[in-house]
Amino acid sequence: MTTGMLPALRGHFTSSRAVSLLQRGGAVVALVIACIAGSMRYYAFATPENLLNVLRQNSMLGLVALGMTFVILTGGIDLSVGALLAVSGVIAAMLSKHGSLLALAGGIGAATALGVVNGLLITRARIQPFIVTLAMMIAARGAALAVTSEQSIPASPQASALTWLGRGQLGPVPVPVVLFFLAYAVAWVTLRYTRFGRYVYAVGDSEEAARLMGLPADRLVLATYALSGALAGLAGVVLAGRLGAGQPVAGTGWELDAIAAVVVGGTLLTGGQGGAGATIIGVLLLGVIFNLFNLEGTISPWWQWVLRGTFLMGVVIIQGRLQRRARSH
Amino acid sequence: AKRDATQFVVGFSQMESDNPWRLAETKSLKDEAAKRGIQLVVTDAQGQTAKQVADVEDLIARHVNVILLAPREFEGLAPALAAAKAANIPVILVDRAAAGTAGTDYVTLLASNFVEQGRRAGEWLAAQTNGKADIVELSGTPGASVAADRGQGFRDEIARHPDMKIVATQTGDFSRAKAQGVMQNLAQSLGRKITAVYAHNDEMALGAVQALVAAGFKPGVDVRVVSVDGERAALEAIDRGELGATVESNPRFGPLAFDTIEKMRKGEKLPPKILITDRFFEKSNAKQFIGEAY
Amino acid sequence: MSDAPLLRMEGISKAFGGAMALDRVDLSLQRGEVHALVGENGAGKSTLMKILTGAYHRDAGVVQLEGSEVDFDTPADAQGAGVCAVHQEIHLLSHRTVAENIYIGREPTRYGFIDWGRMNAQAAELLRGLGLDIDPEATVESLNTARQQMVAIARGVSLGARVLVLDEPTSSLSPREVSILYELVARLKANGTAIVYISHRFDELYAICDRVTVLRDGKLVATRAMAGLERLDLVCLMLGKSREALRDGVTGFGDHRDAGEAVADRPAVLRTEHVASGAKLHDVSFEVRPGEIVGLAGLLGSGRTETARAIFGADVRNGGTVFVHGESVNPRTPDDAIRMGVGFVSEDRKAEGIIPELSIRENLTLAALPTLTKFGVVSRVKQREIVERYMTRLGIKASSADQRIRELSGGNQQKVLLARWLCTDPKLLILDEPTRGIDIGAKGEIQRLVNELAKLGMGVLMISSEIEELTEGSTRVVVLRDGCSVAELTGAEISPQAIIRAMASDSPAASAVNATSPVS
Amino acid sequence: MAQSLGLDPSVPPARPARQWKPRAGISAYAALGALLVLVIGNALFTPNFATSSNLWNVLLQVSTVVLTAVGMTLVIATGGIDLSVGSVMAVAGAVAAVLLPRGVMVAVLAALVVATLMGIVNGSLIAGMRVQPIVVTLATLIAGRGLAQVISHEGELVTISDPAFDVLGRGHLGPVPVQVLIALVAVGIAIFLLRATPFGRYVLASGGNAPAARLAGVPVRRTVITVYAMSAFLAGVAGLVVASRLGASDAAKIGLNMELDAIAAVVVGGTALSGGRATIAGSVVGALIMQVIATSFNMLLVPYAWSLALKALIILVAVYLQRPRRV
Ligand SMILES: Nc1ncnc2c1ncn2[C@@H]1O[C@H](COP(=O)(O)OP(=O)(O)OP(=O)(O)O)[C@@H](O)[C@H]1O
Ligand SMILES: Nc1ncnc2c1ncn2[C@@H]1O[C@H](COP(=O)(O)OP(=O)(O)OP(=O)(O)O)[C@@H](O)[C@H]1O
Ligand SMILES: [Mg+2]
Ligand SMILES: [Mg+2]
Repeated sequence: MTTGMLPALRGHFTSSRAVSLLQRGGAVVALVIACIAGSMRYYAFATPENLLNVLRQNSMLGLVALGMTFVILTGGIDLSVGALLAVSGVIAAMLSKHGSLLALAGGIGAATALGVVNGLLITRARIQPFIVTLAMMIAARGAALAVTSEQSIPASPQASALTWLGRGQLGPVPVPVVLFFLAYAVAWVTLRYTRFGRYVYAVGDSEEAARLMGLPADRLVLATYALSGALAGLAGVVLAGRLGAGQPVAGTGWELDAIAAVVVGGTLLTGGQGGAGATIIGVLLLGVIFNLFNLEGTISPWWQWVLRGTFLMGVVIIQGRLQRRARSH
Repeated sequence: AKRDATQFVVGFSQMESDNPWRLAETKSLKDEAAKRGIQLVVTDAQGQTAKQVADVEDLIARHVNVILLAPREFEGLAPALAAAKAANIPVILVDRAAAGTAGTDYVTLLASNFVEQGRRAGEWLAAQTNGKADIVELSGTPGASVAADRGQGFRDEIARHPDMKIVATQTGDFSRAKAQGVMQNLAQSLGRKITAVYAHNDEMALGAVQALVAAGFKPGVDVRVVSVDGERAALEAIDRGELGATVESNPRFGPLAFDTIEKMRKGEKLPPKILITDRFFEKSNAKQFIGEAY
Repeated sequence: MSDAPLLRMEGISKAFGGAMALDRVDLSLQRGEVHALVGENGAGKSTLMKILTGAYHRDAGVVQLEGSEVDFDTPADAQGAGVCAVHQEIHLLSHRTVAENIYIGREPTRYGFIDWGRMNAQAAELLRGLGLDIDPEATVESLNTARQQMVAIARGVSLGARVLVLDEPTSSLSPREVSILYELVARLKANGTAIVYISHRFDELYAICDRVTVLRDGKLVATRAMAGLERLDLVCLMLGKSREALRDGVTGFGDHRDAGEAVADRPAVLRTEHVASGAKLHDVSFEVRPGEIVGLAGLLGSGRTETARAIFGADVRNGGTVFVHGESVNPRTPDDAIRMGVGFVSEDRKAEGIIPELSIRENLTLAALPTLTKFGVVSRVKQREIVERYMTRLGIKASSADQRIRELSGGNQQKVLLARWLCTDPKLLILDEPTRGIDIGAKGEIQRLVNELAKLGMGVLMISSEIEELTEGSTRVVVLRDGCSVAELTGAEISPQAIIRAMASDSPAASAVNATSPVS
Repeated sequence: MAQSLGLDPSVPPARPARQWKPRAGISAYAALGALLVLVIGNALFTPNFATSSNLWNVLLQVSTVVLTAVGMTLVIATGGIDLSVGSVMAVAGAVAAVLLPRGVMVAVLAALVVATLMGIVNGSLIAGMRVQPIVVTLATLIAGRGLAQVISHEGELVTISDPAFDVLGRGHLGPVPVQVLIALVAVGIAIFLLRATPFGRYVLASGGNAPAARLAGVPVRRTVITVYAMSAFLAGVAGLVVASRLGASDAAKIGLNMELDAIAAVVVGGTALSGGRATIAGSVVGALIMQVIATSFNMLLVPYAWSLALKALIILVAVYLQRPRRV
């Protein structure tokens, strides 16, 4: 029989906090190494200017990846985020001549609504998330191209709030960066300290168990897809504000970048483990890598692809190891 | 690491690198930079405006001396231009325009005239078919401005010939494989009705030619194919008689770009727009240029 | 106790696909009553309870709670009305902590935010109150099955239910934990909670239940008071047979102990020497001879399953040697063991036994495929022949060999898994809890079958938590304690008392075992 | 042998089996039905659709999707997914184009070996390192596309002109295009493997319940690695076919987004992403559905943007019709 001490110790070592710290460990270590290497090799890397650049450039993907994190925590996946981002940006740009408010509400609202459609198809029609969001990705991209006749739509200069969202500064910090950190802070608190957050983990852990424990699993899943749509929509309007235009082809491939960021951060695609803190690390890590590629400036684009793929694989393998070691303690 | 302040560095923000034309453009710039002993730093935006803006910001952070920018599209690069301006780094636009004014937002534009390319293709086709043709248009990637411009110029031209009709427009994504499939399907549905094909680039034209041959057409005899770019495979196809003609879209911006940089450094006044010359290749001259084509 | 029932279910019917899982079943519960629900595997017990708690929707029938009709759409609705269940398959969130699992859905909050400190404290108090030594901040996945089961029960209790369903709560509990459960049930009963208690273990039913409802093939057979109902009568009701038709003896083994002498001189089919594996298995040595059934006894967590897995190569061994027919076995993969004629039926049918989407035929022949293959092609004819033979021989109840195995009841699934190894013609069969969660009818059949196999010269290593099974079935019993083999009982030495003494000596649980063991 | 175990005759005989209705219903035939509806609809409303030359046209174009979808079906049956097929196609095309000067055999063999190796890498990381399939193959998708361009002389479009190699993508055997034959052979072999060999059962068992399969002696690891290797091999063949058809290595474009087409074909054909089940014939039907849609949209001159929306709708409807029913 186990003595009283043993289970307590075992509990200590495998408690979710220790595991997730180690999971994140892989990405954090990689991030630190990348930053040190970067500042040693490139004079421009460790300047406030460059670091703010990295943050600003990745803030929109960061928002998308945050929505993806919620979805993945429930054990789902959202391939439509890139297309929803484009829909949002295009609508915002088209509505911008009627003022910022309408532009923002229209853009984010449309993306959220499409997120809800994803959620309904998944929970009501019982179609697998991969398929639903794949179809939504195709359809929403088509819609964005159709309403714009395949052209970019310039945002009206009247929509000052839209432009401010994309290009404004709060003190020295760009507005998108502020939004980015704010969103992650709220998400972190939500995931850790609110019922909604805990239920997201519960559903991802075992939907069946969550249901039998009396949690409204379907509504939660629906909410995460809506949230993912809303955050993609927010990223879309920020991007439209930043570029001064709504592009029907914006965000192409971002779904994979977002998934990569989430996974590199240490959130498991099987659901129930990970979180906002992990994703922010993942986003920054991938962002820094791109930044280093650019600062180097002489790596051919295809070698960049090879390096990115290998790097992604490497981080994930290391993480898997750490995680298993954490478990077997 | 410390910055070597004496080194003159040029940054080049390429918008994508997935087709021979873009590769030739990058290569031309690299070769010219090497020839002149100037360091060239290249970034690749992978076809995304957002990434291109980020790339320019990174080049600024790296404190390059001049930025050559091959814009992903007209709209959307304003923040990049503004940031460069704020950092006092001159920007020269390469091959396409971007929203802004020469002299204030950027130094000058070294332009390809995509609309003109489309127009010249239309002109040749009109001459070949005596102003009477049923045309299949294979358009470029949806949402790409080159596609829009080349389509526009072509339409403007054939509008002057009442008997020239576009019977189908489908996208071939600037890709040989995609265009080949699309052309196969159109050959099925429209059959012998097709007498001409206009493709927005050579790659699609080459795919279309293969599809047409497979469907029993004789390109050059019963169907005329014209496209834009002037890549080597296209010139060879013209020489074989499969492809009718191609309007050059000269990717060799290297000499022009670095000449312009030199002039700028010397403080010479630059015009707002410098056009690169595009040649026209058809059966009569294709062979002689194959050697130097990309 | 007032006469108006607390809960009444009437005329409940439910069909899955074309099959009637429940056909007009009635059930009523009084306040403070422990009501047993029994029946063979697949009789519909779990289904009836899932309908009660809103997890399934009934096709027909009425549910009344305190006289007014209720219709629970979801488990949440049922919980709101005070109807809660601890389901047969443990449904917990494995990556979350014990405290969260207990309080999810009603976490203590402060200003709308979850108050972790308070939640953990409350959980700790609850668990202590129940006599459980479990860290509320440990993740559920770090607990063994028994502890997980207790967490599920603790959650059910803490919900303060008026009606609590316990669906086979003891199937993986140790005697000590069973005694904790008994205390709990008594306490709840005193508070007026009505409890539905589902179990295949008769001793438990007689120990704590007031009334019993018997289901057979989805139909209500009878509801009786436990007191005065003879065991044999209850079995008769369950199986739908007359008293005379039932043979004597608790298990289907008859008495296998006698076989011991006959096989004593045969060379061992399995010999283990100082086997160690993982963190829990240190030193296990014993042998199995052809024709023997060797029982492996031990408390929960003593390392029986680990022993089996280590022998089979399912877990990596980190010490000791295993010989099959005198040849040593690769300690890393099951391949060697299988090739040398060893079969292993795991204790967890669902997770490690069946391939749910595949048919009975494919499940049954999975391990024997190499022998059914000629020129790289699986012989359909041979396959069909074997499947038919074993389905009739083992009495596997199914509409056809092409039915998906997940649609079968537990007992029938277990028979298919046994058949999976039998058709590889094994020399040694390792059975880990071969009759867990299996109804008394099927249990007897499986036990008879194992006996038969041993008589035909197969060596059998049988892990069981049921003392009767070990005492009646084994030619020898090897007892494990804390990962070491500590005793070996042969022939007449085998008795429940002896086994329990060897299992538990100088362990703190020993007294508890003696106090609550169903056989003492 | 087992029959020597004269099992106790006193074991009570089996009770009469419970009645189970066949569970096929409409779902099993939904994909086929959808295909028929599409074909008949097009035959009626799309000019020149119902001609024999167009039949060959559709089959010709669908064959590369079929090749990748067959591999994808096996991968999905083990509970995995292979996002890398498109990049593997590009790598195979690039290797072949670069090596063609050394002879067709060398080029084709090298291309297929490299492709298969990529699959083995995928499989080993998935089965050995236990990294999630979607992540591993996403990484290969990214790295593979870069690799393809590096191989084809740093991103150049290497032109292919070799009559023997041309046969792959442009040859005919009687009226039948060679690439259609190749796809048919692949389909035949895959169906045979799934139906008739232990390997097929191992695939389904590994996807249905890996721990149980392992304990039953199924070589789960080897099966998973083999399946990814097969998927990559078939993608490699598809890459060669496309390269031959195009007459160029086109590393940036060959196989672009093929993974999504293949997955859509598999899912529309009725194989669930959850693993443990597979229908090759279904995947072929799924691929045909997607191809008929694409072809008819071209023939009807449907604008690109709208064709996307319609395509999405058809995928959803097809999958909805075959969704698992719940209790
Ligand atoms: N979700 C389901 N889908 C199809 N059939 C089911 C489902 N759940 C239960 N059944 C069938 O309904 C019948 C009743 O099953 P149930 O689980 O209620 O039996 P049980 O009495 O609890 O058996 P056990 O003692 O093995 O737990 C069985 O034939 C079972 O196979
Ligand atoms: N720390 C743990 N984490 C997860 N699972 C555990 C842990 N400890 C034990 N288990 C599982 O609980 C079960 C019981 O443990 P073990 O095998 O040691 O006991 P046993 O003697 O076989 O008892 P029984 O067969 O009655 O469960 C096993 O399936 C084991 O894998
Ligand atoms: Mg049950
Ligand atoms: Mg055990």
